[in-house]
Amino acid sequence: MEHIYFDNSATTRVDPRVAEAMMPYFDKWYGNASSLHSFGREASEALDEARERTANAIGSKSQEIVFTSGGTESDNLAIQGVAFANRDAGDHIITSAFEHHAVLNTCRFLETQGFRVTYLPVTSVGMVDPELVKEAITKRTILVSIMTANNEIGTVQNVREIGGISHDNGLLFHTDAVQGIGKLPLEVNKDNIDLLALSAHKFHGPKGVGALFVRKGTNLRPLVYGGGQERGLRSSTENIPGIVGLGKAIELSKLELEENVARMTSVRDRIIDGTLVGVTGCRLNGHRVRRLCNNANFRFDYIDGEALVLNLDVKGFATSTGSACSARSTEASHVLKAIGIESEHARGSLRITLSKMNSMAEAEAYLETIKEVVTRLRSISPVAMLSKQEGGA
Amino acid sequence: MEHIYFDNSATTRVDPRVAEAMMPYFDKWYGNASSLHSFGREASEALDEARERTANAIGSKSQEIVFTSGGTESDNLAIQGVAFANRDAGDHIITSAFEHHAVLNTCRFLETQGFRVTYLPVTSVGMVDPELVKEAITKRTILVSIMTANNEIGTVQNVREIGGISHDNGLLFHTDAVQGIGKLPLEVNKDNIDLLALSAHKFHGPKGVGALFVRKGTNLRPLVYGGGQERGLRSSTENIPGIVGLGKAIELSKLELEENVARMTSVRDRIIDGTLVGVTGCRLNGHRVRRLCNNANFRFDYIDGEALVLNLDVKGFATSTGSACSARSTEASHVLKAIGIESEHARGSLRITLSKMNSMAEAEAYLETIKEVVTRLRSISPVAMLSKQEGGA
Amino acid sequence: MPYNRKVMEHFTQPRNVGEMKDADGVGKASNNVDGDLVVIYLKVKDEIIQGVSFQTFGCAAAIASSSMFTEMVKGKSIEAAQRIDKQMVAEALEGMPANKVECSILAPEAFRQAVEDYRQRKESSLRKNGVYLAKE
Amino acid sequence: MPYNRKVMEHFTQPRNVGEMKDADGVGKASNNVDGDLVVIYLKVKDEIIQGVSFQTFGCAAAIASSSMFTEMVKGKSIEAAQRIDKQMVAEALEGMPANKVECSILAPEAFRQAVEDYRQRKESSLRKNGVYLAKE
Ligand SMILES: Cc1ncc(COP(=O)(O)O)c(C=O)c1O
Ligand SMILES: Cc1ncc(COP(=O)(O)O)c(C=O)c1O
Repeated sequence: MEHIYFDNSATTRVDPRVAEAMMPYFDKWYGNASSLHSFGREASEALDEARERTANAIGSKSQEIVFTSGGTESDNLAIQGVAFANRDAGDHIITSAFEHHAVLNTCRFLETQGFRVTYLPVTSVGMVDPELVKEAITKRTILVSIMTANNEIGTVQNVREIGGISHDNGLLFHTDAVQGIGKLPLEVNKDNIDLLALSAHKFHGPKGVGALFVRKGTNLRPLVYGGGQERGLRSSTENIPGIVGLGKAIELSKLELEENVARMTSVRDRIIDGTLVGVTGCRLNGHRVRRLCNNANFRFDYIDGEALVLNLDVKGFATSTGSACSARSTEASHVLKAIGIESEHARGSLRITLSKMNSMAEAEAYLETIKEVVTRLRSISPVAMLSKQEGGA
Repeated sequence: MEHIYFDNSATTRVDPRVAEAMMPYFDKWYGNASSLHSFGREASEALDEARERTANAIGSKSQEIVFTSGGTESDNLAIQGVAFANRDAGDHIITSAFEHHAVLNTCRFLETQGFRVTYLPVTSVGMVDPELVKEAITKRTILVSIMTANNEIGTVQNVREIGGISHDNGLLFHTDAVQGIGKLPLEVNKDNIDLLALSAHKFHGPKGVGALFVRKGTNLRPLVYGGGQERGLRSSTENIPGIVGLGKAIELSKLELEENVARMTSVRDRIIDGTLVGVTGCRLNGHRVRRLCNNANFRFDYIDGEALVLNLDVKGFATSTGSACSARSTEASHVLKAIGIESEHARGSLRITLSKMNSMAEAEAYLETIKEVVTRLRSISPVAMLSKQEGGA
Repeated sequence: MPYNRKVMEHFTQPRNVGEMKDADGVGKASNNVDGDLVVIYLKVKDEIIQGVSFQTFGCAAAIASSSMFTEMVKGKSIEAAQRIDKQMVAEALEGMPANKVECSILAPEAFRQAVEDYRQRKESSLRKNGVYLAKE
Repeated sequence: MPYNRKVMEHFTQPRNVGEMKDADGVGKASNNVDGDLVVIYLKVKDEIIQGVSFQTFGCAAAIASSSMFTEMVKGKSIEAAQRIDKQMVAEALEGMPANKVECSILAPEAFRQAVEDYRQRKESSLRKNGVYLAKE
């Protein structure tokens, strides 16, 4: 049986055109970009081209792109980088309660280093209120970091407005756009962004490579020290095949944005509407409209998310419950907690995340299967007893 | 004309068997190792297998391997990691003056953070005297970091002895083994190593992936925070294709160590002896015996390294002058300075670094060419005037 | 957290699932943090477990171990069945991921409650029928 | 630091290389930090550069720009030749990597020294031959 892959916010399949672009850099043009000879020149030209493609995709200058090992490193470089380089200017950071762990845990670490962090609450559909950002600003604030779109429930924030508020107050604005690339039109200048993190494997590029846009003039302390690559911000022999893959993937994602978004949106809407209508005891998590074109996130009463995902997997559908990164623990995800969903409901969450490679036929196949699987799991579950408990609570 | 690649300490060609092992993880088994479904399981099994292969190659346990983005990150994680996690215990680090910048610049950064660092001198052939390590130890010392083999002049250190001294004094011992893998038989237990950094692209694996061996019980502070991958030491979606490539490459490098070393040694010796005999005004940098099997490093009077490398490149040979990472500046490399070679002599340095893929025929072709190229460049150079200056100095 | 074939089999085709209307004893055990709930229904005759069924709200491990547990107690004496713990269930399932062994704890616990319930019902029915047991 | 085709051509096939035994003026310029050395030899007649050659110890950029510089001064008057600076050499080479423009500085400098040398020799030979120039 062919597996249907519905877990594209965890990671995506590398686009064959991207893989093809990368291949020659493994065993033909395998030079080190710092080398003087022709292998080195091939590498450094490829690096320049990828940097240009990346810059073009987000409307920045080439020199403002720093290649990293992924979204986590980009977020850390932005946040730790700003914090440690601007300690004289202040020690307060504003973020939200439902950022990715790459942001949240970095902020928690900074708290151990004497920084103060405000974790703004989000609404029940997962929106950060720009007014709250404004109110949280103090004289000691140096950075605002709000994600472009949430990886779990797909809510899309008012990035431009929050960036504007930050700039009006002379603050740097960072956004974790890892889930936004290829799904939203992002322009760092129009959108008032100073630091933007992205990760290639989330848009059909390879794993282990990402980028950070760093607006010219922004002072960062590096995370690692070494040979001085990437203008000293990120030393290490450049991962040329990976960077070429990122460049190719982000170029494609920009070129094909409109058609991909339209396609994903229609498949997503079929999945959302079909599930809500077809399955009882099921609700949508997150915002119905301000939502990534590829995200559907449900909660099903009286069944467990892991059981749901495993059963769907047996039936040929790859999905997730909560954020992929937290799959190792059985706790309800911090994102669902942040939007006020507790206990049993958080337990029965299912995330379906699409890519340009998914089809309407796959949505139909899923709609058949989800009914069957939910029915089966509820037949095992003490539904009557749980609904009684609930009524009593 | 086929190019002959003699710059394998900068980076290597990916072994076709390694590339083949990686390929399916780009567009077939492309799951996130944290995911519950079958794509995730394929990924996490691949991760486990690569970890085992890496552990086997250096004689450690699987759980002691942390995958990173390369040698630079591994060195930084080891050194920053130990320093910041053990600040209570002390604030003094011992290293050598001719470490790679990934170690040196990390130590310099730590000096700005209130740590003290002793940079031990090396002998004129590039050896660190273990006695000096012993003498440098103070009550505040927490870490000794000495590279396994130098990337520029190829000297191989007494790692086991220096590790033993560190352990006798209750200190952690880190070694940058980036140039050692595939060329030296390393065993972390026998060799008294607590932290060992390696980088896949130096042994026919892919760029952008490395590993750090962390002896069980060693306390490190992470560089990046996020989803908690790699036991919390290195958060980020695992670079499965890259890690699979590292695992395959290190397994091959271990399996084929003896034959590869024998082959490289004989080609290297032909290159060293042939150059020293065939070209006047030429000396060998580094130790003639305690030397990586793949390294030859010369200095030629009255000519410039960049000119030499570019001219050899035109003739079809990819080589380097100084360490690849410092090619952007025209200054004499810190390694050559550390072994006491100054000014014009450092300028005329040429590094030839082999891999298992080089042949004796390539060495012979090089020996023809080097004579021709040196003669040509000297015919441009004001040799007589330079030799007069020198005589006078 | 990859489950082995046996666990997956008991998860996808659990044995002895469902409510038992005419049970002699019913017990439940829950894990308040995660919200897990296991209900065990028993039919007992002469201290021998003649019938058993379960309902489980929980992860795949909780469902599979409930299924396996019911298979293990069927036909055993109450006394023997009470000795079956999470470790034995995990072993019968040929192993469980380390962080999932805890999920097997609820079925034995619910079973003990069901036995308790059975004993209470028996006592009260004996009482109702005028039979008094000597209590020391 | 990729050099363009023109720079590489002047590096691999430099024009006007070598010592000139019968030069009218010889000048050298060196960069003490890196050890670079450029020597320029001149043949001059009626203030016009009839012949020029160079020797360079330096990187490819230094060699290529020495070669280009000698091509540029050949046939020019001393006065005109002295106006040629590193920027003009870099332009004639159709561009140089930013961090390499400095490497073109030595040839014009050595040229100035060679002109100086030429003038001194001329003066002393005039003196030797009993011809005195009025000095103001
Ligand atoms: C919103 C968000 N930020 C950051 C990351 C981290 O990216 P990576 O795993 O590539 O380091 C992810 C994905 O894991 C994400 O979804
Ligand atoms: C000895 C040594 N250490 C560390 C490194 C850094 O490795 P990477 O460039 O893969 O980060 C290198 C190579 O550049 C090296 O030769």
